[in-house]
Amino acid sequence: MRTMKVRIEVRLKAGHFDPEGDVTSKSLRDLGFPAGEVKVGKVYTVDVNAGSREAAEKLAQEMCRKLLANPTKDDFSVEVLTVEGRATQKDKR
Amino acid sequence: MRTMKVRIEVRLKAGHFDPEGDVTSKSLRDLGFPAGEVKVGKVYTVDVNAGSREAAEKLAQEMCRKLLANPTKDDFSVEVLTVEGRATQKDKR
Amino acid sequence: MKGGLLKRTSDKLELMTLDLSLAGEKDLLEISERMGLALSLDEMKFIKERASRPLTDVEIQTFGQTWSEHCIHKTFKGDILTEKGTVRSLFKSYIAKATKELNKPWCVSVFEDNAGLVEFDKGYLAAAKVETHNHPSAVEPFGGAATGVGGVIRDILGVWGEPVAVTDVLCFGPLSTKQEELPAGVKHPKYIYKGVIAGVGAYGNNMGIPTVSGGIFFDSGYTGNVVVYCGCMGVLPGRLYVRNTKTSDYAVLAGGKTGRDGIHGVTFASADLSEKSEELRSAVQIPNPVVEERLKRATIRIRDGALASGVTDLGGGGLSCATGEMAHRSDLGLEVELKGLHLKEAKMAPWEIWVSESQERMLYSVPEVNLKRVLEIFKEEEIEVCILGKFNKSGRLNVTFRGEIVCDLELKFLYSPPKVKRRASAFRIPLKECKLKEPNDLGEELLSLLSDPNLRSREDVIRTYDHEVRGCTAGKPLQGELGGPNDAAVIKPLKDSWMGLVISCGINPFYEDPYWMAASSIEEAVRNNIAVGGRRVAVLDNFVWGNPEREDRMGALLRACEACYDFSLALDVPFISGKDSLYNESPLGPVRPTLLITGIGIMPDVRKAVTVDLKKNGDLVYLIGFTKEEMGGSAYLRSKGATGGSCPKVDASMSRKITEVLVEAIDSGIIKACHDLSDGGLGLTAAEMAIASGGLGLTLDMRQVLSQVRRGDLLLFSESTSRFLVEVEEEKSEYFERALKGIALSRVGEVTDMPGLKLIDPAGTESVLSASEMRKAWRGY
Amino acid sequence: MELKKSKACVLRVGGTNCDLEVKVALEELGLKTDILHMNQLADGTLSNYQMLVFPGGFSYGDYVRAGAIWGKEIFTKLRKELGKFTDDGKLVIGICNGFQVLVEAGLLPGNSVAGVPTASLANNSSAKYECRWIYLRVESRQTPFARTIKVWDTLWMPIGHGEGRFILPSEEALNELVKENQVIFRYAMPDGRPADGRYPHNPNGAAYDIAGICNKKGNVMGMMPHPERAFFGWQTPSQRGKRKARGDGRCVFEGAVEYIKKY
Ligand SMILES: Nc1ncnc2c1ncn2[C@@H]1O[C@H](COP(=O)(O)OP(=O)(O)O)[C@@H](O)[C@H]1O
Ligand SMILES: [Mg+2]
Repeated sequence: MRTMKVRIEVRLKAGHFDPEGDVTSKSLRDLGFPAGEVKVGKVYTVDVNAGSREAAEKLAQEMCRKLLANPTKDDFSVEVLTVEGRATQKDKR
Repeated sequence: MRTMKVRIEVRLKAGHFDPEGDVTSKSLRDLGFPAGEVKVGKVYTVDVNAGSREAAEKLAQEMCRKLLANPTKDDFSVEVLTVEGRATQKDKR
Repeated sequence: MKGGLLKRTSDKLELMTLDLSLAGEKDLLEISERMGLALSLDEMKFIKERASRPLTDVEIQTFGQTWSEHCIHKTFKGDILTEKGTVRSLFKSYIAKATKELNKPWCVSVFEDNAGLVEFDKGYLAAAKVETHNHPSAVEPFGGAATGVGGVIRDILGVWGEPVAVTDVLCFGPLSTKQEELPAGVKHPKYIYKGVIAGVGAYGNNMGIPTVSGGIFFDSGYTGNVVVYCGCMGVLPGRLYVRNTKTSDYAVLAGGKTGRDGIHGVTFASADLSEKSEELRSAVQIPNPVVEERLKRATIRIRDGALASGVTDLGGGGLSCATGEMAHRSDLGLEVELKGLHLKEAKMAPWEIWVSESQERMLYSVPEVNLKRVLEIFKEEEIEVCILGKFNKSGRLNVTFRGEIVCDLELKFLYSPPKVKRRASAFRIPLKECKLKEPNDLGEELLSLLSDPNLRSREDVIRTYDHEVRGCTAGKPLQGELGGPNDAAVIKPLKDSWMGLVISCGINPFYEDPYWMAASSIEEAVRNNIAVGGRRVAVLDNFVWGNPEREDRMGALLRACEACYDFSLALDVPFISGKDSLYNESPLGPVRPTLLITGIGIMPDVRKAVTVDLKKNGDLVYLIGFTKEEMGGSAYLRSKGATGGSCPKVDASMSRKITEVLVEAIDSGIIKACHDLSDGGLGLTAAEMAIASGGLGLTLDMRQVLSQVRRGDLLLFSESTSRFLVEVEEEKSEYFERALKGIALSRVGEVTDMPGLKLIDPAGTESVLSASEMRKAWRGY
Repeated sequence: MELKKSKACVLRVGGTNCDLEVKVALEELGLKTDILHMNQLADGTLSNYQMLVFPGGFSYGDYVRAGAIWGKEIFTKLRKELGKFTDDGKLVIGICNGFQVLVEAGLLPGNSVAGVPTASLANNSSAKYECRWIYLRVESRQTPFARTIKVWDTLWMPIGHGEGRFILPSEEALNELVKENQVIFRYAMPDGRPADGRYPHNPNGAAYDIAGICNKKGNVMGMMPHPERAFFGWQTPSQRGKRKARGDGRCVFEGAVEYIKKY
């Protein structure tokens, strides 16, 4: 068992309107930025205890399904980070 | 001028107390996950109009300074994504 | 499906035409299923027989939406076949009938508009509406609950009301449920609980409307079917209540953009939940309270300027229901062009636009002279707006998209669906004796009840709701310096009047007999209202039931409705509004049949509102009402895992007598503190009063309690209705006792300066519970 | 200036929702008050007013960060005018979301509408929205808003926020704020001692129990608690206060009115 860092990103599925993104985009333009569409999501960096990279990844996906994301409206992606914080594996769904 | 996607990540500076992360960690453990520390941040995917990759990156950094991050507590990082959504450049501070 | 039945008729639009005359029974059912209409074979045949030409998908969807259980309440309006004969419309035979017979002059609009309206003060009306949002909350707890609140707030805006308070009553599966016990598609109660509470809080908080009253219940009967009731109350100047759409008025749609979110919400709400609901993500609605906050401002400004002739919210069925309803209620027709609508996604088919349930939208009818001003107001409030079309005399709903006709229906036909027939079996519950061992330590029993999931403090939830915003909350959910539970919320909505709006609820889903369950819920709503000083109570009914096509569910529903009629009359409280949510079924079975009664009372001076916390050492404590051995479904019995026994019954004439004298006593200022007895009975009520009080406590001498019951635990935890525990100043006690002549009254103890509760059991044995140990049991710290 | 001739302006944007209560409070004290949407502000509108209020609510949904978007809007649209307003010694108060806005605009604890915040109102340490009555200890009378109260008085008021944990970038910044008497209100125990971080007395985990601060000059104040919700006695949760005419929050507005009279 080792402690590994996984990085989980949760965002609204395509097709869902993102009120926060909409307001942020407008504010950026008001500030003079040439900004178009904005989408907002959340990133979690989670320390997990797992036997292997694959196990950590599985756990992270399970965390999304059970708590961090709602499959009816959210997409999520998971990467296992090395200690230095660089990505080594990626999984999207 | 082209429309480019930039990915901006805003998270708490190291050492800053993250109540949302703490609560998330606790909930994960309640659900039986072997989770340790959790940190929560936000990701913005912003469409910007810029002449070059470098210009887009500069703009994104400026967006953080002007709106998306509060220097008292937040760090941010910026990457310019290609059309396919893959990272090509990275900048951390 | 037969060839030629379904055709694409437009080369520009995504529009299909269905020639129902070619459809056999199987085809009709398949169409209903595939198009997500949730219409029965009878209904499909009814359309087929009357349609003189092929119908567009927009038209067929319009039928599906308008004839859904959610929009037209077909079960409540249908024929119920029983052993004893046919009941024509539960609604007319029971709910509305009671109101009609009571014929209160202060009931201004009942069962008609988006919310019930009663007189308030100084020419103002109070508006009230309660809705359920169960299915959406089961699939997406946060968004489902949030949009539930958003939707019911729009109902208040839909009668030109300024929303002043939100309520939420929530029923979940036990939080301790094991994951393994859950079938696929059913989310864990903990996940649902967290999401729902966050959703309710987020919407009210963001809009700046205080969430002031509610309740939370846990039971395995809700594991598969979460129940989310959201209510909203508002006020409006009576003279500005207009509902008078005229020919040539414009139909103006304002608010959020229209998208694919929430397509088929109503048919979804009228169907069973199953594993498939995970995929029904288009039925998920994304809340955006900031838009609704702006919409509220604009609506109130339009009202105050008397600029519109009518208003309604877009809820279930989206445009398809709102437009038809507005035209139909004024005997008009309407022409609509969909082109100008603000869409979230570019490529939506006309029918999707037409039935989308995107949130935060309202429809107004505006006379031409005021149109410019109305548009200006929307602009100032930063609200997107679209002129949909004009009302006319045609009596038809005429919809075009980029000039092409997509829907042309006669409103009379649309609004006269075939009557449904439901069968109800006679409801019988086997009378079981209840055998319970007598416990040796009543104090221990009380402490363990205080920490029961269904009775413990809701502070951790209540504090996440802003119940102080607007600065009008005179009676709070947590009252007294130490935050004891209050019986009803008191709002002071008008600046220049002391009149308070008193909001309470009654709900007893654990009483097995639906008749007495309903009766005691009505009585409880009234009792809670009176306890703080409310009066002239009006009530709202909200049924959450299983599939009405099943005889047993229908039998129970019928029995509950009978009680609604009987006790509305007997307690003199008219129904003014309500709603039913049926088809709450999951792989775990039907929902526990649940009736929420919301009480709306008034009180002349909010400063006289009575609270639960004890006020002065040496004051006397009285129990008003008679205690019977009524343990069936009680919190005590359930905590022991026991069943049987008879559930509490309501003695309506006694209840009325008690409320009358109690109101008088409160007005004359002799009641210093008051708390009604409900779940957990006398024991819990006394404990809660002690918990709420800083530096004071009370003694409770059970030997003094007027009752035939002698066993300590039964006496302490019976849930007999119509009872109150009150604090009265010693000097006033004689006057008080005289005033309550003829009513069961027991002087059970007094207020002491020892924080906590001193119990004296029927044998004379004393036990003492300190305030801090009770607080710890009740709220966890 | 004669009170009759003075006026206060309560500003609002989409999502603001505590504007009306503030107006009721100020008018009760005889100060005429207009509620204006940012869209209704023209050049020079502000100069008609003696006091400006940024009320509570969820401006722009509190997206990005509470108060951030409105704060930046003020920077882009109102920088000059608001600068002049405060330079003239006129009063500005931000309550709850209004406080967050002033911090995001750079007006507090800094001294100008710089657009860059020098402090933060971070999310509550309980990670939850908190609505409760708390005690405040009056720490300084540097601002007119605290002129009618005494240092070390205890006030009882409600809070209602999810992001109210006041933090500064450094220890020095905090010391500076204290030294300059800019800390006006601190969360306290019922007996008036500072809460010292104890939950729920300090409801959000704010550094040094800070609940409200002012600028160096004292004419700009921000506070998380809602004085307008504790203005009348009947608004308090205890029966004892109910029939009294005043709640503890009243003094904040009285201080402002006194100042305007003398202005
Ligand atoms: N079961 C019921 N009991 C009492 N009133 C009801 C019931 N069902 C519907 N009503 C009343 O009928 C009217 C229309 O209801 P509803 O369809 O819920 O409106 P909306 O579409 O605005 O939500 C309302 O005034 C409502 O109170
Ligand atoms: Mg409605």
